[in-house]
Amino acid sequence: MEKYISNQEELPGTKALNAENERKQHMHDLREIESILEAVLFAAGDAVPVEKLSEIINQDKKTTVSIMSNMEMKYKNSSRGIMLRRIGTSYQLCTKPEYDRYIVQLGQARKKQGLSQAAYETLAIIAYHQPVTKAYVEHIRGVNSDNVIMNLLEKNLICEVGRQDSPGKPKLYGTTEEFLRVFGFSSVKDLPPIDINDIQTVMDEIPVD
Amino acid sequence: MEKYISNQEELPGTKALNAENERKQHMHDLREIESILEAVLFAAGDAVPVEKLSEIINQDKKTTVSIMSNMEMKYKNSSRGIMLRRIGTSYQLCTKPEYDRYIVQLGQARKKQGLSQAAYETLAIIAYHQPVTKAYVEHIRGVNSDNVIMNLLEKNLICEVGRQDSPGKPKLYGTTEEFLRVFGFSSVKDLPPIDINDIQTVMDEIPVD
Amino acid sequence: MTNAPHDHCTIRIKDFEGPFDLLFYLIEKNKIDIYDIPIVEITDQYMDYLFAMQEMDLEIASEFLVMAATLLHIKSRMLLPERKEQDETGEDPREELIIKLLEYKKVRDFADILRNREAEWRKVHYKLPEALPESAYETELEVSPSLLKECYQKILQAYNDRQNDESQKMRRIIQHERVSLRLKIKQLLDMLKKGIRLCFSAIFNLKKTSKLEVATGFLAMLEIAKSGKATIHQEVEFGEIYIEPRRIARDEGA
Repeated sequence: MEKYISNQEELPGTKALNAENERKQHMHDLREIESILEAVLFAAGDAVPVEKLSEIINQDKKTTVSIMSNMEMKYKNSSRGIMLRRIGTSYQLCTKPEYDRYIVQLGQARKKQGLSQAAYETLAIIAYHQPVTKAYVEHIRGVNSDNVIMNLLEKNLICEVGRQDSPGKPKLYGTTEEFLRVFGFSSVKDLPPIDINDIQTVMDEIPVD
Repeated sequence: MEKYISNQEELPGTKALNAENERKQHMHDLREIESILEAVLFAAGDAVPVEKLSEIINQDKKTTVSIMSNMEMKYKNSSRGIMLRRIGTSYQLCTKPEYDRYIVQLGQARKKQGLSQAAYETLAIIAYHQPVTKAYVEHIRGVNSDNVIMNLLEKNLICEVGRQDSPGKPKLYGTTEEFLRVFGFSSVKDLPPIDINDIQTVMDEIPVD
Repeated sequence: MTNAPHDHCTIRIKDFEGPFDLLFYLIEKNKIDIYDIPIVEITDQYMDYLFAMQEMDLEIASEFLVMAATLLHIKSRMLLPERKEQDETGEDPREELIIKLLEYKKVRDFADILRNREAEWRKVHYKLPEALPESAYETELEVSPSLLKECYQKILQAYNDRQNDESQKMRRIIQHERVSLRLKIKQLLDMLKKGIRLCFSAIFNLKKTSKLEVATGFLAMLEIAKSGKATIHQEVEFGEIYIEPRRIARDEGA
């Protein structure tokens, strides 16, 4: 086995050809051994002592160690999601640390959640008229909107953008970037157009006589 | 993303250089995605639904499937000890069967039992004719199949898939993903074909004398 | 082992999955062409097994007895003299049995394939899942931009309807409270004569006066503005309304 790693010398004449064939054969065998080791370590899951590995591939311990070191490098340098770890005199396959953030998503069940009618209404009023006060929202909706505004704040769809310069200095709300992301708008200018003058018209129509 | 797979066209002039760079970037991204997928599948151990994978790599399902098919080929053709299996609409990493004799030397291989003749027969009927009722299974086998069906349900090789719209609304059974996994199928479409016309032919062939 | 005629009696009936299984055993043992079953021979052998079972005091499953009856029935039909007539219709008493046997054979063949595949795929090993942290549900919002607009239009409509409804009520009020409106206009004009800017909310406060009075006051204010005796300012929507005598604003500007 050690020849696989060290046999680099050139032999003269016909011997060279034999040596070349032999080397190719060795390379093939080495790759086969690496495949065996990968399969064994994968199935084991846990760390496997080098003694056990050398027994399985029928090589001495020193050779096994050098094969393992070679494999360690290969995993490291190639675009693989897993790598080989030496732990004391054992070896274990594990995932590369940089992919941890993807792996944690395995355990995450994403729950799709919709918005309530009240949330849509409130969000719409805030989106189209921002910045607005809670009083304005309630005026248009005709109902108390404490909870729904609280809820939208929690969902990070709206946020406080300042205070109105009027008695009580009520908070002003506007939509967030999260709102744009979730609804797929690039900016609030992307909101589907609506005839807002409707409200104004009503106010003007109040007859005096 | 799909460009990774199909982008092979050459563009003239400077565009060609950009295209080449872009292609290289895509190739790099693709290899990174493959690494992520390997890490995720390794950590999962179990089969992971394609929806989950596409969610993790943030690609649509179709793109994910084509990436997975590409990976499946890569594992198959390279000197690796592990391979990628498609089981229904899920993917799972497993060792290549040819390394079984090395893995058993770990001495930890979980003891696996074969199934009874009754179980194989019942599975055969359900696999080919699904969804089927117990009565149909019994009609073909010529024998009561209560216990064997119970047993297959326990082993999660079959499951109830609904009820037949006939008097008594009998349960209908079909095979599970576990069935595909145990018998090495990617989908029920992979079942070796049986000549349905056999019976017809036979009827014509029955000698009258 | 000898080939003694009753050697097969040593086989326990439980070794067979069912009557078809037993029949297949007999067909294979006798190297019989399944398409041309010598029904007399097969029936006799089948019955031998059942008798042997009886002698051994083993319980025989009902399916085996049903098959025995079927075989005996076919046998009798095959032996009947009127069989010649049936020949003309092309009917073979064995037909149904043969079809069922072939159907069952297909199942057995596939069962063999399954057994082999299972043995082959048992060589494949899986890895136990890593212990992943139980992460909390990540909720993902599923929203509809068109619903946003739709809801908005509905709420605007509802608002308008409400306003119109109120203005209808207002009309009725006005008809009843004509005098009251005039009175309010007079009161307001009196206050404005003092030349000071008035806050609408200070004069007509819902906490102090009735809704009706506030509404009438609002209308009185609009009436005064319309007549050009005062100007109304409101800096923000739904903010405070200021009423100023026109005289001051204009006179100073002129």
